[in-house]
Amino acid sequence: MPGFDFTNHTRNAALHARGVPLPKATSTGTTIVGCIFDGGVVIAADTRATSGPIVADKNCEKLHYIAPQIWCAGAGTAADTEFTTALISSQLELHSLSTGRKPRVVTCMTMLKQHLFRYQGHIGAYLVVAGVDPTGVGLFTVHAHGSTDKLPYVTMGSGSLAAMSVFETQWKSKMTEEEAVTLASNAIQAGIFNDLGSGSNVDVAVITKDKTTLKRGYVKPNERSKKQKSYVFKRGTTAVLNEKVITREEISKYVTVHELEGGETALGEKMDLDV
Amino acid sequence: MEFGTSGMLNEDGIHVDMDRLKKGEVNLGTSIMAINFKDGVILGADSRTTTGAYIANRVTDKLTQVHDTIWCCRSGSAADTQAVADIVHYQLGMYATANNRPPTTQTAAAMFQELCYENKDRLSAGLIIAGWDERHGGQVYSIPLGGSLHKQSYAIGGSGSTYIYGYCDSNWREGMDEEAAVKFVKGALREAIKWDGSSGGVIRMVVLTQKGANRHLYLPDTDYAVRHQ
Amino acid sequence: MFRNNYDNDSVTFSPQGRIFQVEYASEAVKQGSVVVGIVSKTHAVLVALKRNAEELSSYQKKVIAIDEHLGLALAGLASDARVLSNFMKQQSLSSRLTYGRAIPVERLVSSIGDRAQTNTQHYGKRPYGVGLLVAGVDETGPHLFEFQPSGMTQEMAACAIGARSQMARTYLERNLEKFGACGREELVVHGLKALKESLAQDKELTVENCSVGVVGLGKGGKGLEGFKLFDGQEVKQWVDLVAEGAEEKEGEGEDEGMEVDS
Amino acid sequence: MNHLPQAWGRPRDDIYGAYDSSYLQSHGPNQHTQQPIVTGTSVVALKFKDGVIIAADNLASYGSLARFTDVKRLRTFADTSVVGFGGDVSDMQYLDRLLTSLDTEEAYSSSGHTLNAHNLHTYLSKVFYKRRSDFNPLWNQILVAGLDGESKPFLASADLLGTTFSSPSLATGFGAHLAQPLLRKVAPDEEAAAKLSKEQALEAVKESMKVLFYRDARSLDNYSIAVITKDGIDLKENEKLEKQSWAFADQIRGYGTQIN
Amino acid sequence: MCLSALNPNTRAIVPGAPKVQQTTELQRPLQIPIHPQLLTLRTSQPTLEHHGTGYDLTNSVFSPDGRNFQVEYAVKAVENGGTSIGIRCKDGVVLAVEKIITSKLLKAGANKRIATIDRHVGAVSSGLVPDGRHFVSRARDEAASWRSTYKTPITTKDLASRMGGYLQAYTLYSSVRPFGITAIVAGWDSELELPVDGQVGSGPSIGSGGKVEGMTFGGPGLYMIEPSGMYWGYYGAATGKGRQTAKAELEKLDLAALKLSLQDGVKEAAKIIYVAHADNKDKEFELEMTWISNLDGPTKGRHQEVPKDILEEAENLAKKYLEGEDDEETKDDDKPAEGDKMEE
Repeated sequence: MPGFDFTNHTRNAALHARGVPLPKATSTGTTIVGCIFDGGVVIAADTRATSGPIVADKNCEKLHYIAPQIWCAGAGTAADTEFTTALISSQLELHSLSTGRKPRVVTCMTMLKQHLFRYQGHIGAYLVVAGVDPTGVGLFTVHAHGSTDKLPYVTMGSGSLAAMSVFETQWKSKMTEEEAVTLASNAIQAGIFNDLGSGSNVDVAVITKDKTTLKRGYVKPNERSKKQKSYVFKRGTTAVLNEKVITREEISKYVTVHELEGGETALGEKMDLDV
Repeated sequence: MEFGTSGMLNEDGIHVDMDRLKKGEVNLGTSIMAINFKDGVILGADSRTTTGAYIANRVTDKLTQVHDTIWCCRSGSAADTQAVADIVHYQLGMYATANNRPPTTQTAAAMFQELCYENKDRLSAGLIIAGWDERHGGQVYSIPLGGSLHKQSYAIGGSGSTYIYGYCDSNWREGMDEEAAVKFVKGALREAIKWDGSSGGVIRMVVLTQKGANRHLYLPDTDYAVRHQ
Repeated sequence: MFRNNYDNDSVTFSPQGRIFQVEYASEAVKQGSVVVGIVSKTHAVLVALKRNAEELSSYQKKVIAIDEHLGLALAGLASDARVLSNFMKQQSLSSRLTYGRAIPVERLVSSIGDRAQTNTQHYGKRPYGVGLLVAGVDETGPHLFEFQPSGMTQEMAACAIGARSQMARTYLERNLEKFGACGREELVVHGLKALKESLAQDKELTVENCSVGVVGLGKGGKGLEGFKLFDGQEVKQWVDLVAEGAEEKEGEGEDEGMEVDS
Repeated sequence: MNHLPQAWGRPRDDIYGAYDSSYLQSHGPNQHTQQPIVTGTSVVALKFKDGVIIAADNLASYGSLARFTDVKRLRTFADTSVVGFGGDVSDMQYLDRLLTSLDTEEAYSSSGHTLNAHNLHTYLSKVFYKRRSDFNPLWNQILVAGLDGESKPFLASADLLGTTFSSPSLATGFGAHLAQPLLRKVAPDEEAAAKLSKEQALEAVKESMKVLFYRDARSLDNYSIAVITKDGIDLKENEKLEKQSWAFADQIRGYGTQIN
Repeated sequence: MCLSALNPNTRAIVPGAPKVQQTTELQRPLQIPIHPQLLTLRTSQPTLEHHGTGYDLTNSVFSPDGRNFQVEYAVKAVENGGTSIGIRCKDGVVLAVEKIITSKLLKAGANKRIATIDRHVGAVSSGLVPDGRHFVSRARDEAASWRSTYKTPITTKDLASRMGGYLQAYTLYSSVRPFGITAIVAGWDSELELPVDGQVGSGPSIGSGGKVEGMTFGGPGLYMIEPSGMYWGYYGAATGKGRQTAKAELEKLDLAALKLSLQDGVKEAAKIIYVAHADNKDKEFELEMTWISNLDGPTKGRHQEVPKDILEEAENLAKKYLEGEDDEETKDDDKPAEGDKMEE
């Protein structure tokens, strides 16, 4: 059976009422943006995944493939954005195959909103949908409850306010591809530097009539630089207070020691290889 | 369901919980209206969409077409009203092909009303339906939260409407010409935008007459004086 | 011998537009013992001739009370009648529960008519093999309805169905004018007389083989005299009245004279 | 770790036990968390010698907002009965359509069977009770006025819980508190009601509507009133309250000792 | 929402229908196709070759020449039924039926054959009476379902379309038989603006703005639905035993000019039933008539029985007319008339 399992909802609510803390789904504080330019559309995202106060992944991918010319940037619950986009991608491809036409951005957006509306916001996917199809360029936002907006520049996620302020001051119509990529990247960086939930690098996808270019790590403003100092302690830093040598013979008093055949390694060592 | 449950019918009247949004939902804290005039109807709306105090969209189009000359104004949850409008859009398209004639505004109103009434515990949608059809000319229907259906000469809705009941009541005249009617709608929406924090942005209008649908757009930076569309 | 093939089921029309299976079902009604119904301005009565399987067995049930304001008499397959009467009882009760109103007789009869029609239009079903006379009183006064296997229902002034019922009908037609003004006693007597016409030669009416059902307006045309079924000794009062030799002489001659050209 | 896609997002069988899909068959309770939204206030009615008078104002409120001022809350049925609705307007409209279809069905046969007010009240009370038993009540209080099977005046109430009452005078909502005392004074029992003239009854009902306008914050001075007798229904839907008393405000200065 | 199943536009033309169609006076030039005279092809007895070949034993089966015999046999059942007619007048519609008195014991004046479908629509049928009741019951359901979906009364045309679809479905399966009736559906679609059922409020006091000048809506509707599921719009419709005579009479009225008033229509309807019955004189009959007027007329847009006094007046006129005809015949030729009398 497809779908979600809400059987434990009541139980969890009861546990919560008794003071048991509920586990939190990985909600990625995120900055995602999209922006139309003359001849195409660009979307961008940061690469930080958080789990509470912990940075769970420093270089995750928030730009999701839907179709060759349609991509999605996702914010909200990581698993939900991942699986929702994968599901719609699959359905859209089947639809495309059965109609023998290229998939359209509005189709993708409509499928997403109807899917999300059905789950009344329980699927925490907040998406920016962008693409180019035979009808032209499309850019939409889709909220978890199923509402959509159509705009020339959009932002979402916890860093959306920071990113929006960049767009609201610097966006102009009929930009070139380069201008748009830079603007989107700047908007994401505003999120990275001003929003605690966003961080690491800038991923960018540029979609035009002819091709899609995914620029993974387009900007890496947070590269780990070489440490200016070595923190390795020199030999002898720790003083030796006394010394005692125990021979094999002495050990035999307490345990039985077998000699191994030549070339054979201990089982435990094999297992340890991965460590 | 995360709706408030404070609505009660008590001896001393009815307390209605007006905030029926689900957690984190996008809200069309809104000013919408539709009026009858000499040649048909005019729909009008602001363009602000909010999540909490943040304006998620400042150029929203809350005037939604469900058939050629039948439109609606949406207020309440963006997701709910979009879903309802999409369904009615589909049904009216089916009606037109199945019966070989365009639906009337009444048909649309009846369909909206049925959806809003039967799903009243799941939806937060306040809609105004306005349309022009050959048989009835222009008509305005209001469907407030519970899903009742009211025929009106003009209808106002959304959070901003509470500030303009007085304005509308004193300035309303029946059978206005288009110019006066546009002025009335614009005047009312300007007041609503001025006093309601959840309303703002541009003023959009759609004029529906025998000639079809005609859009108007007025921008705040030109003091809503110039028509841009 | 050529037998046509149009009579195997109820979903086949003959080239003449007839449905033989339905007509055959009507024959089943004629196998049943005769029942008579008459209605006046104030009353509706049902009288029925009961048969017993053999000397020592009990007699059939021919008259069924449905609700306080109506009952029916049947001719044909009794088990089909039971199905229909149970349905009618449900409908009557439902009307009383939902509206606090006795169901109008016509509406009830139509509902079984519609049910029966369905059986004549779908493969795998058979028409009901029973005819009914339904007598009842509602807001618009006393009524008598005839129900046939085809689903046909008709309001009658008087009616007889079942074996040899033509004789009874002839009696009813001859006396039709008189019924309207009859009181309940006269109406029952007319019913029994009609019944008697249909008896086989060696039979006569007895308290064992007669059932009478009466329903009518209350005293002075107000209120209701609920449907009551009379059996056994309860019908003696009327059976004696129509017994051989007890009949009034007057009018008999006229009737006899009338009969000539029929 | 099972890497097969169908196991994605599912608890691991080896740790949490086999996946329990029993929930797919069972359903939790259905919830109808509802409340009246657009509402009408009181309905008042009074029996008299030849029939019944029933009245309700023309307002539909939205919380404290007087949202719609042209809402007719009296509905005729089959030219013999009138139903007055208080409470939720959308449910009133639902019932209105229900009664329209009932009326259409009744008119199928031309033989003169009609549902009288008593039948109608029985029916509506069953509808209310059914809905509240489904935990999905119709949020109304109604009065049914008309004539019963014996052409005697009939008046009864039914509400969202399926509760029914009958009395020579009835009022719903605020009317129960403000109008009933007045009406009971005029018609304390059936005998008294049977002696009331139409004029006396009209006077009492109009007086009640006035008091309700004075003291019910969700009321309007525009109202509908119907008189039901053997001769039919006289329904007026746009009446204005007359002879109101406000001039004494002139005498009121301050709240205690103030003179000017 | 399931509109497609009974959608008039997607419904296939019934197999066995004639390809060549002629027009008669009675047809209405509407959106729907034009009606031919009742067709010899459809109503004729199957030729001998077809007897016993088995193609006529089962519904939904085509014979080698593309006919569905069971549907044709159903038409036979119609042709044996009492005559029903409908007349579309300028301000209303009349329905009339010749009710053959099958028994003296029937209660006079009871057993109505013309039924109310919705407040503004009536229907009558010729053929198997219980099938007619089935038709009526379904038509009521269709009207109610339309009302609950669109919250407005169904138009006569839409009802005819839906019922056409319903009857057609009964020609498709071997598990059912076609309806043994031809039904006439008559209605008055309101010429005024109707509210949405249940709405409150009334809009501008001066009426809606932007109404198109000079356009009229609503009006009388008259449709006849055959066992095959085909239906046509008519100015004057007739079916049942006396249909040929009735049609001849209807055609004399020049109904297409839409000049006949409802009051006169009632008289004509009574006359036509009496004339059509003249071929069937040995049986007694009762005349039943209903009408639907416009909103200003006597029924205010509702389907009602024609009041007793008007009905009687119309019957008297009809009888007088017939006597007049008889007189003329008598003048022409005395002897056959006498012969007729002898036979009675």
